[in-house]
Amino acid sequence: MKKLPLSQLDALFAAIAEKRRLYIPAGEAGTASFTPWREGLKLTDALNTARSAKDLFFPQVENLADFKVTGKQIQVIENRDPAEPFVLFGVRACDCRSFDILDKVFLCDPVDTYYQARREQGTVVTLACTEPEETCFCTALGIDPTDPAGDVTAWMAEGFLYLRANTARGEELLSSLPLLEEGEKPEQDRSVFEKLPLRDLDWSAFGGERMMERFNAPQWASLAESCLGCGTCTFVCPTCQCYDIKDFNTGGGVKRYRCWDSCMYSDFTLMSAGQPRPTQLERFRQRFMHKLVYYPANHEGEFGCVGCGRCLQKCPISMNIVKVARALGEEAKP
Amino acid sequence: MRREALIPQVVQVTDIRRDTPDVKTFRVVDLDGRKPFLHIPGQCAMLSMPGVGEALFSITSSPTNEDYLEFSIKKCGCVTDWLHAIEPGQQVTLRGPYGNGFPVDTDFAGKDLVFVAGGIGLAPLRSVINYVRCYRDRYGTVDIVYGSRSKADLVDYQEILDEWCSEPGISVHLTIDNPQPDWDGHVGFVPNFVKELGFDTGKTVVMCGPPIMIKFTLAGLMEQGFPRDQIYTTLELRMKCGLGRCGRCNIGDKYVCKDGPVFRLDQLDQLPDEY
Amino acid sequence: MQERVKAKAIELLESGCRVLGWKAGEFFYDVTPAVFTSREEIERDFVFNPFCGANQSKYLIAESRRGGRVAAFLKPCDTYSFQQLQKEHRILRENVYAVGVQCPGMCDMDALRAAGLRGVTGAEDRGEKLLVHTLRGDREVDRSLALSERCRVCKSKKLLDCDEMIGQQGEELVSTRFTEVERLEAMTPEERFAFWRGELSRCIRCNACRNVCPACSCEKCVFDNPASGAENKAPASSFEENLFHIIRAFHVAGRCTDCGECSRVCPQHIPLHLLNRKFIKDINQLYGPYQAGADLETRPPLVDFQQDDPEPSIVGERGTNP
Amino acid sequence: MQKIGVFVCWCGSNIAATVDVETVSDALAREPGVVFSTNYQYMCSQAGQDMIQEKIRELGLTGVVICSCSPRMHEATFRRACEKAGLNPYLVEIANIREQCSWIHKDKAVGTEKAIILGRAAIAKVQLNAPLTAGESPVTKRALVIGGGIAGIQTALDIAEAGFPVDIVEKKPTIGGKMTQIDKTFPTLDCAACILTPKMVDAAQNEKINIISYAQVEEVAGFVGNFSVKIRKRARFVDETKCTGCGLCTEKCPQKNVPNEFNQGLDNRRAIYIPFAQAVPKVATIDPNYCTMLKTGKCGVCSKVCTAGAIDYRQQDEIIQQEYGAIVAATGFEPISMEKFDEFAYSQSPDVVTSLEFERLMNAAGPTGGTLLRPSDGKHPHTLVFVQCVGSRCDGGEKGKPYCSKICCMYTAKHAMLTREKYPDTEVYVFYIDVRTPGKNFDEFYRRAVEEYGVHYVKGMVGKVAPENGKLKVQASDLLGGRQLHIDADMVVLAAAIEPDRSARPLATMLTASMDTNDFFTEAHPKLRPVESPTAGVFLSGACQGPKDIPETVAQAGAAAAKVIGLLSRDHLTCNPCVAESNELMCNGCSACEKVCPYGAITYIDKEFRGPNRTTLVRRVAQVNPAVCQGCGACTVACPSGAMDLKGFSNAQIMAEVDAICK
Amino acid sequence: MQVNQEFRPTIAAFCCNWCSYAGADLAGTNRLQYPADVKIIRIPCSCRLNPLFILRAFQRGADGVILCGCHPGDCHYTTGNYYARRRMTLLFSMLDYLGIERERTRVEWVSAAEGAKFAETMNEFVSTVARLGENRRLEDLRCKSE
Repeated sequence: MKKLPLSQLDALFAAIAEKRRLYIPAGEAGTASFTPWREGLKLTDALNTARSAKDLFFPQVENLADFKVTGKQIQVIENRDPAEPFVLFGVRACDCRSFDILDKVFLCDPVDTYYQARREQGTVVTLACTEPEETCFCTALGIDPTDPAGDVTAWMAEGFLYLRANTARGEELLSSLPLLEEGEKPEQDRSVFEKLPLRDLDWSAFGGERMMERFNAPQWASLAESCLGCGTCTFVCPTCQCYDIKDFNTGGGVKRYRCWDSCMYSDFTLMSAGQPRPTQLERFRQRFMHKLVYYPANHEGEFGCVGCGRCLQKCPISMNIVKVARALGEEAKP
Repeated sequence: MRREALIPQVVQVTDIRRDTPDVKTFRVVDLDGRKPFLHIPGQCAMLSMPGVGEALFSITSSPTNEDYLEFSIKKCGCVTDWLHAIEPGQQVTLRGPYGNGFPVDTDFAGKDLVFVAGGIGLAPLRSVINYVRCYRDRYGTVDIVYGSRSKADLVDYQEILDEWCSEPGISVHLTIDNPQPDWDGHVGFVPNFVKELGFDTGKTVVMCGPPIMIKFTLAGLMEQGFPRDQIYTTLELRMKCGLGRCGRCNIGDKYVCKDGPVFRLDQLDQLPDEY
Repeated sequence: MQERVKAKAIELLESGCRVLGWKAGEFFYDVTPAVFTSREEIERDFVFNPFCGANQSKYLIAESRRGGRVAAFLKPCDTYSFQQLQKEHRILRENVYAVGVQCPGMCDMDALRAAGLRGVTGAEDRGEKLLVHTLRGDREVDRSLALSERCRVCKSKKLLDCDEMIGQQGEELVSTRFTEVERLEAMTPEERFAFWRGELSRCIRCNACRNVCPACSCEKCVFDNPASGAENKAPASSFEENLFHIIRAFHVAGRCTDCGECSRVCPQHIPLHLLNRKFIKDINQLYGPYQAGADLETRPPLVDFQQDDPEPSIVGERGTNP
Repeated sequence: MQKIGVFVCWCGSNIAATVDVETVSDALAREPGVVFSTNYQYMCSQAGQDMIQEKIRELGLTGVVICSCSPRMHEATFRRACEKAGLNPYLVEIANIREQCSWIHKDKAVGTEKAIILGRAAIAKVQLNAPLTAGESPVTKRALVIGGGIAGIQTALDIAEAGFPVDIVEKKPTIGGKMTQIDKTFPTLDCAACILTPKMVDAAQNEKINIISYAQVEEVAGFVGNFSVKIRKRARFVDETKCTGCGLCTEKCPQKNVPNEFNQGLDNRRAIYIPFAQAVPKVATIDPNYCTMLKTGKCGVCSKVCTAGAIDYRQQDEIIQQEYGAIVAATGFEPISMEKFDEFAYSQSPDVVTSLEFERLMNAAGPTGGTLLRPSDGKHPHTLVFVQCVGSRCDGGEKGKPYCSKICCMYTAKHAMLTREKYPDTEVYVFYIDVRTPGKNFDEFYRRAVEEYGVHYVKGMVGKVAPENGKLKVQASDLLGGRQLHIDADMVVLAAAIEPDRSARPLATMLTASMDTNDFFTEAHPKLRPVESPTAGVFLSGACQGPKDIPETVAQAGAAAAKVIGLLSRDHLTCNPCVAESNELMCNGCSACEKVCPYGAITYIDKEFRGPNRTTLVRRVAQVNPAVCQGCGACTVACPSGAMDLKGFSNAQIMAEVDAICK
Repeated sequence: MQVNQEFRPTIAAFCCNWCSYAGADLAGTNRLQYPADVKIIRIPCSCRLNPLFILRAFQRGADGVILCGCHPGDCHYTTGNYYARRRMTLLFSMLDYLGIERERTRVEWVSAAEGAKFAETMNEFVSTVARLGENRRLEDLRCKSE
């Protein structure tokens, strides 16, 4: 394990940024975001970023390809940005888990090469949590916020930053930073995590096996009734990965984009022939069923939620996965 | 680098045939004049015109055809409107094939097959039917029930008359919704016709057509005592990626574009009713 | 207040109304709008606390068309939206029983978080002060710290068009709500451009501002309609971020009651209300004072005119700081 | 797939000199959808048109772009030509490369480049053009004239003359209007009654004219050619068909103290009355506000004396529903109330009168039998002061009107002259701000008053009139003399401003006709369409459109009639197909479009829609009446949801042009 | 500010059919010159101009947008330009508020008789916009790549 006095954090960032692009969480609580590091940029004092770390691997918008149409001819121009090596510093345990979830979607056959290229170029440095928010519930999903995964795990304690490489890529990063010293991190006081109000959320009602039962639960109606149908929860969620493919005619050619989409939007599944999810109830249900039932059904019981609590903080009507879990979990109890 | 599944290839439309007032069949080959890819009957592919849109269509031609792919497309939206307006020689983009296709070499092998189609629903079935015709000895009896609003709306009518009807071991049963002067065949809706024909419940039924036809045909088949694991149908939902990722065609733990579009009835019973 | 509102909710429910109110959540602040149809539900879940800030009038569009009567509890600012929506024939008034609830200003969890409070698990109202429980112990803060921006510059405590009132009828207030707009107006164009680029570039096009906005009650938004020529789903360029917010503000100009919901719900904390307020301020200055939703009769300023209205060149003539 | 033909015109050398037409037609040939592109010397010539037609037929063109002179010049020509070749005329677009290109640029390269861009924009637009067909609506061959004054009567007579049936709706018991109250007319001084009453009789006797008196319009629905109007005919408690107009009842009626409106309240009439001797229809009317029988159920004198048995105390208002093809508003004017002009002591002294009251005092059929007597003591006045512009030309104040009432100068000159002629012993002063006499023989008339009749015209305003010892102390300024005047007058006559009749505003609302801030009806165009309202099928006659004198009123009445005749002589109306269209699936029913529509072309209906899960939803949605819409497009921008679009200038079309131009 | 001598702005001019388009024609008939950078789009009335079209023009590469309509009071449709006037005033004020150069947008009333005014207006507007340089604050880079 390596260590570095926190006073030298800027020097560390500068050293990393010398060789690769470095992103660190910066900004105020509520709007903090992963920002390309530049001289003087400070680490946020907020627990987490407003948008999740998935942006760096699965950006909101990306230009897939361009087309040029002349007469009856079409030319496809693949002009993806060359993926450059980058370091993502300060990812929390929850967001780090979300990468595993996204990997299972994008890296299965046929591989999404855009996502893959970024994953291969990105080195994830996670940062252990010490000051959770009341909305945190990663511990209820089997995540240890004090020992997150990632290529490198970092802790801040007693004036020092401690770093541990978990992968070869992490090893490579740390070994390229001569300003690090050897050191062992002190034991962390975990008592605050025992006080988290959502630590004991019960997920036993969910999983792939009880699909139809959960699908037909009467509670969906009241859970969904005041949903605005906006995409806030989807877009701040580290595991949501629905997307749309859109063409934009620039006048000189056609640019094809992939952009985030939300299953909460009324036109998400709209077809000229009809609408399989006609009301907000079906759309709302889809989102939660996908995270808590369909995804686990396809991925050995793993939930599509990492307990980051962003949807709890950001939903305009304070409806969220925890309330869904409580309402449906309650019903599932014998 | 590995080829990105979302980037289409450019293909050329070499022939356009008008089947019915609102259905045209498009023949496409790649820029070297060859068939763009191999497929299984029942699979789909994404056709697109940049700037107009991209849409998923079932491949109508049989895998046994080695020269080209064909798509029978009904005019019903932005992309299809555009396609109906083009002329041969136009290039379009294509990616695929997508979906599971019919189990022609496994579950169907050796079975007596009944194909039930309504309107444009013949498009995906035509691929299977021609495949089955090609490997006739691998299957039992073949019955084809096909209905449309009128004679003019029967897709591939000429091919049906010229090739299917004349082939031994294949019984073709055509019907139209309302009587018309130049029609001496059966008149009536497909579900009733299927009932009248009274197929043996040991046969395997493959259905494709408008939801209302599926619904009533199914009710009839259930009445007659067909087991649910002998009935196949295809689903159609909005799709964007074709890869089971964009989230639109997600039903339960299945993605229609990847795990479908062909489902056996007993499989559908396990899924939420969102189609 | 909680008890009076709750008692009224039960009374209205028993008189045959569905009751639109708030349902308690996991915490003291995460209340969710809900329609109550049974006494048990109300007794168990109904809350009315300083965090019930959402403007529920928009729900009444659908609720008033559902058959039967629905009762709603509306704060003064909500009643402006309520009346504006009637003016646009969106709410069927006869199916709504409106209870006006006088409002001391509503609290916003984001305001508390912005004040540096972390892991907040509870709060106790202590008059001027708020005792906040956090994972790391209790802290006492000024209650005003928790007030949402719109409540700090409240424009009116007047309850309009209510069938009944809880609390005293209030008055229109002299508000300082345009101070921030004036501050921006006083900047140079370059500074303003930099300010807005900084703000709008955070937009993730979640559409929360639009979907929560009572004035945005279109059957299909132009931005969702591929045929409109304005369809833009995710902002793929800074232009599209601008386009969405300019056109949205323009579409609600003269109809926006300044309820502030757009800024409340923005997950990226973009001060969207400053766009709407700019229009309101301009309208007031150029065409005479106008408050959307204040009545049912006057013509909204954008479907009205005077022969001697100022020319568009006034924008340049009056300078940056009108 | 589009098959667009592009035709570039040289216009001799007008275009070809500064635009390389060959380059333009070559460049445009490469645009998407273009299958043919050429250039020719004169596209508008027969040979040019023939070529276009030939190519349409030969290539099956689906759209035509002509790069030529302004569409204001030859758009119609080319559209007609294409229509003859079987192409819908609205699939033709013009790129203006003459007025807006070749003529304003000298550099050929610049002109050529711009011409190509303009051509591209037209091609981009024509790609999205839809074939449009002008709709037709039938015309109900009947006109409605609202108001039975000289304007209404003249309009009705002219329309009837052309053979179309006309209804006149008059709110008073008789037609005739203000002119019946006037004594003599300027500048000829012929007797008003002598020229008006024959016209009233003509109207009554014309079998094409139906006079509905004592009635008011209550509801107007429909649109040009197809109005449906509800008229309330008030109960007059006398059967019009039986009453002979003998007048016996009006003599016997015991209720004698009803102010006589015909004489401006200067004398009284009975509760049952005929307004004046030449009234049309000449039938009695019972005033329900004063009739003892109607109020208390006791009396019945009139019923007893009526030999024709025409009295019917139980008569009810009658509702008449009628269809019309055209409507003429002829609601006329009223003098403004003198309430706010207390400085002139109008309310304090009966000897301060308005000009209209003065007319009655001078009229042989008036309360004084035509002898000028002071209302207060019936004595002959010696000093008269006329005050001009009372309430006219007032800036900004709430008291009066900002406009000039136009007729006052002349009638005051007339009054002054007549007074001096009949009573040479009187002193007559006229206080004026300006004397306005633009009219045939008007200035001569005024000068006669001054020069021949010795009327004292004083430029200046009267500051105060104070009744004192039977005299009226008039305090005024003489601006030219630069002094204050004090006159002891016997009578003061106020030239009150005129304003539109109060019934005009509610009527305008019913007609969706627009009004100006003074409640005068606005014209469709102030110069070019002065007798039409912006609402198609609604025409304006007389002072309801603005102050005017009798000959002007009659002229406008005739003009309005001519417009009505023009309309009614058609069996069908062709509508402009470039009209707004509401997409009901997207409409919110918010009413923004309706509010900005100057023609009232937008209405709302509640319509059922299919909701999710087999539910039905009832929504309020806008509908555009294509026969009424003129295609301005105001609604399309007012509509936030984009549900309103304009055919021929759709959002998509304009944006396609924008894209092409800005590329 | 740096003035690029070479820079030619792109100007979209929306003209109402009845007055200003005719005024532009008159400018042509009288051979009054104004820069070719101005391209006219004919609309039935100034009230047909949707703010969306203005933004679209900027997106697609316009450097300035001008609306010409009948003088207030002379609208062919009686009231259209009054609504247009309010809409444009508010929109321009908003663009100004967002820091977009206010000289890039303009409304000018031009009657059918004012050919000279039309040409003058265009000359003046083009030079104003040319001085400002390329539209950078309300551009869509995607449309500029070609």
